[in-house]
Amino acid sequence: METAEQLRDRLQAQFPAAEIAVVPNPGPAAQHSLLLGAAHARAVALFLRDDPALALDYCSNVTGVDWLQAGYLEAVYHLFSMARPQGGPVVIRLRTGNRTDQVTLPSLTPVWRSCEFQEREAFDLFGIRFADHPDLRRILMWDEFVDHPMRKDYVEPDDYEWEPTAHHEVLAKARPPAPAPPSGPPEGTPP
Amino acid sequence: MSASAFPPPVPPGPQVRAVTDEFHGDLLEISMGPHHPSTHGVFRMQATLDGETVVKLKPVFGYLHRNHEKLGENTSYLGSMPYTDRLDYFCAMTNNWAYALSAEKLAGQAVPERAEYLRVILAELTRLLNHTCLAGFLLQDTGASGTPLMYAFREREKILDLFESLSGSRMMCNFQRFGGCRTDAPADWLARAGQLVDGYGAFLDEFEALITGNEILLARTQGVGRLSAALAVSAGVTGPMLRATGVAYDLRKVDGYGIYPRFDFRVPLGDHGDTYDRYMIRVLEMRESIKILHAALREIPAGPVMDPKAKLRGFRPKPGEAYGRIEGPKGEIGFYLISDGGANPYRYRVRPPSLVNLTILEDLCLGHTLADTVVILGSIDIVLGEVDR
Amino acid sequence: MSLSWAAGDSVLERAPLIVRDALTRALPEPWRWLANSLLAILVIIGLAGGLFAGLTLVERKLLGRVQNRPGPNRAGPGGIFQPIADGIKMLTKEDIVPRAADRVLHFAAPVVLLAFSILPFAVIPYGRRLVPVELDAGVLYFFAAGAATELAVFMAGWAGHNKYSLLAAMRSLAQLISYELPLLLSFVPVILFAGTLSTTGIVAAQAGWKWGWIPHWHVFSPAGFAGFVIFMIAALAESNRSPFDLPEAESELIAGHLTEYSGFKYALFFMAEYFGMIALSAMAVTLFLGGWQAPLPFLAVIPSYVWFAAKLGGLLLGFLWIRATFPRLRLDQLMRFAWKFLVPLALLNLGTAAFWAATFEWPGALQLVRWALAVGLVVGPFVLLGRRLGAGYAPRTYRYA
Amino acid sequence: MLGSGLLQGLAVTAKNFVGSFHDPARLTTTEYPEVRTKLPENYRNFPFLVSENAEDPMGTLRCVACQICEKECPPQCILIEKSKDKKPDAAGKLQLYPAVFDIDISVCMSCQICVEVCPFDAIKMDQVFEIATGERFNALLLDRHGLAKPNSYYHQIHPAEAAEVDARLAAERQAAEEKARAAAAAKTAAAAAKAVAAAAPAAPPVPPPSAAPPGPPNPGGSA
Repeated sequence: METAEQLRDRLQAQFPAAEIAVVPNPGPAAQHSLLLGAAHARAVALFLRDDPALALDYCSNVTGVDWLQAGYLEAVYHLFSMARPQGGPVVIRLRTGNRTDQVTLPSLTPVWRSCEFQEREAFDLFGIRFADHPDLRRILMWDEFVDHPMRKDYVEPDDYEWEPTAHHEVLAKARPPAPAPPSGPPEGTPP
Repeated sequence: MSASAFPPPVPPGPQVRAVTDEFHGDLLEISMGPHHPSTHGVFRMQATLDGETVVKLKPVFGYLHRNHEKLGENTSYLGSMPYTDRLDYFCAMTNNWAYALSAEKLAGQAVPERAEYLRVILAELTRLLNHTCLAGFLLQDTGASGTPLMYAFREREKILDLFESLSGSRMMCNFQRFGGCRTDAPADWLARAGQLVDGYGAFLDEFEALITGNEILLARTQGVGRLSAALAVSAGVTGPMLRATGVAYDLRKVDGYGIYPRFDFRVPLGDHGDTYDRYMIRVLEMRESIKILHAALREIPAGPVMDPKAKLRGFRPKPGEAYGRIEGPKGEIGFYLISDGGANPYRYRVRPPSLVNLTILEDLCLGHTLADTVVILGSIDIVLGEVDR
Repeated sequence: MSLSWAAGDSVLERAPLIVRDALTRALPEPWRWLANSLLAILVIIGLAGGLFAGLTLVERKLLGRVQNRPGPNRAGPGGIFQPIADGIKMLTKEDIVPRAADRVLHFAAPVVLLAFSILPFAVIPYGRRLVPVELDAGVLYFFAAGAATELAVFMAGWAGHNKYSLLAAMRSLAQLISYELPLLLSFVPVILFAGTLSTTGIVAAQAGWKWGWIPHWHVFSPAGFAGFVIFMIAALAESNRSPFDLPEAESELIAGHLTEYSGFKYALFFMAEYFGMIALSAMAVTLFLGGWQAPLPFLAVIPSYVWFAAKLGGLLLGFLWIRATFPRLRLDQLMRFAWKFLVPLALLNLGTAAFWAATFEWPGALQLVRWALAVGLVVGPFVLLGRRLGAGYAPRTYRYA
Repeated sequence: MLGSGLLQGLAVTAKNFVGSFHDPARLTTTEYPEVRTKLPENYRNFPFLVSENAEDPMGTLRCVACQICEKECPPQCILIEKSKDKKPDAAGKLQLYPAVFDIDISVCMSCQICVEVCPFDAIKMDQVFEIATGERFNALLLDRHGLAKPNSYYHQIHPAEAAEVDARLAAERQAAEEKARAAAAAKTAAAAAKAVAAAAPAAPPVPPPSAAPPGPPNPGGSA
């Protein structure tokens, strides 16, 4: 298995225009990752998948990370090879421009089908938009939900129990000294 | 496995789409779930039927969503351990292990020998438990009136009793810790486990006599929900489902985590990738698990079960990240942890095998009947606690 | 009830008729006939209802035992009052009619179903003198009345305006109509042997013992045995029992055509299903198992209705045993099984039956040839058709990495 | 031949049916309210507070309101308020005690982390599981009176563990006692030496060591 630096050099030679950097991991796990520029990410990913020496045909884990202080979101992909099953993960990361309006990243679902639901999840919970994703809808939260709950600055609703249903009346009856129902829907729920 | 023997990756997307025309009349949209007897929890399949043939099927998730990952980021490393029990509530022990393994990777924590053996024993018992139950559920889905399921649960009960006397709880074990196991096994525990393992082969024989050769089961499962190896690899399908397609990828062999390289066991592979293969691979895996258990129970050394350097409270790994994974009964269960040096993980991510294995649900079901949908879903082996997190 | 008793019958044998006559003796002649008929109807409904109640308990107990658990045992000693508790539960449950349902059909379906499933009981000979209605074409009447239940099942499936119910209704129509054919073809050999469509005549034709110990039941001839097996399989399908319980496949269609039913209407459906099962079993006893005839001459001292009940019970237990063991077939497989396996077998069986009837007079050693030929005619097609049916399905061997 | 698998299955179910009448391994139901299985010693469900003495549970709680369990509890179901005053504990040392100790067992997930992190062996897992109630708001919120159970009860449900805990506590107390005694002795010795060295009659007497006389040693529980 190549080290992250070797891989970076090889990829850089293959894709001179692409921005590729090694993100070192200072921890004992030493799973270093490659930071790919969004513009060439899909091409690089395809190369990683089809390169016979690597054959990273299996994308195990896709997730978002919210770096609140640094001000960007990250999509992290953990790649393994089933054709050449040895060695640790090759980790690639894609970064958005910021956390508000430049949150689009290229979807890698066309490269690895396993990204389909996991990218949907990253979209749902982190608000990363994946361009060219075949079916980019909310997956865990309901469709009308507006916020992205895994972001670090997400404000939880103050009352999870409150639902605009008849259930609420039942609940109020069950508790004789009923507290006044919330005047409006809690944060995060649509009116 | 050589690279040449491996099928080339395929472009993603469902492979079969039945086309309907005016002649066949209206399509029937049917919402299977979230309240349906065989969706294995609160899961919904938005299916479109042509007669009884499925032409479109979209899984709908999230009814059991509780944002497990956010909970994990708001509690200490240790505090997430009991929550992992509730991911795949059949396999608390392997979830615990996967999480402990990731945290140990993150912190560079060693694990004593006896704890490694205990972990292997518990993981393999969990595999027996999960596969037995899955076989029972799958047969229940094919319409057997509870009998295989009750036999499966009869055996599961014995394993749960073992878990209870070891960890105090039958399903929510919360047993692994960073750097070992919470407690040592009670005095006669290993002997009892040995008894159970000795009797398990006979149970499997009887179970197979009941159902494996049954012509109705063969007709219901063979050729149903065929999954190609290429699609399985591309879709990240893992566990028995992947091996049923013929891809030899078992993390116990590939990663050799824990002390698995010390054990002699084989990885069964299917050639058809259909529901019957998925069922049989699990049965054969159980027989291999029994071998591992025999060896592990024989060789388990004395000693501490907790690394003396490990701290229960105040587990604060240095900044960094780690992705740890093990071969859970349902597939690759992984935890991705990012530490910023604090008491809580900065990012806590679960890689749920159930969710990823569901990616190909529509591909498997297209062109099959409604009755097959239920069986295919049963053979994927999902637990909604893990899918929805 | 038919006739009075013959002189040779024992008191026990005559007991039901003695009781009946004692009850109605006081009435004048034209009224006595009516009272006798009403009494017979009451007794049949009572017995069938009691059998239904008992059978639900036995079924649950047997399923429980098979599944290593004791089954219901809380209501009364050993759970014997469980059916009563179930009945009370069903009666006190809310009767829910969905807003979108067709209210008339929704109400009518269980009533129609139950009515038609009771009718067939009229022609079963329960004992030597116990035939409620003596019809010359009793067998035809039986199956005509039984076939009408299909209509009711479809009504139930349609009435709820539920997609699952509708699917179940379509399934049940396809299934019931497909299995009518093998069901009817399977007992034609019996008609051929007995030469009558009257149920009493068929039972009478099975009287006597060969060499004093092999009863002349139709099931003990090759064609009769094949017919019996086909009849029982088709009866499983006709009464929606596992492994052919597709219309109410709970793992696929929630409860199929019963999805939108609750309370006592639901119980009526259940009752009708069990009535159908009991009636078909009773008919199988009549056609193939010698009806009320005792299996051995010296056992004939036991009253005939006891023998009938014993045989009926045995067949019903078989139904339950099968339910406890088998998974369910898929609809297309069910159809294939009917049309490509049961129907050809039943048709071929007609030929076997004709051969068997034509060679009845063959002397001594030729009887062995006759047996060999007839058995071959039954087993050969079974093996060949079975091989075609099971083509492509086989246990597999697996490789290891 | 077609049907052989079916017949094999029927044989298995028949075997189980017959077996259920004579083989205990084939009739595994335990009819619960009448028959009870013995709970394994490790069984846990909800926490309770250990008190040394059954007669005075509130006075002899081992808990010193350190609030570690409150912090570590993953679902945050524990609420502790420290007392304003101090009481002597079993070893006689003055300690804080919990003025309020509430556990909402409708939230508690029985994970046992509070037990593991408690440095005073003051909170342990109970085995009472028949706690169903019709009142879902207040009846499931246990305060310290509801939570306190004597050490003898702890011995009853977890004998091995309790014996080990008691031995450890006794050793700790003895060590603390000896230490206190040694410290006191050293102090008096030092004071005496000082007094001798200074030989000042006007020097105020050294106050007695703050450690109160050791409380009743009661390692085996009150019963």
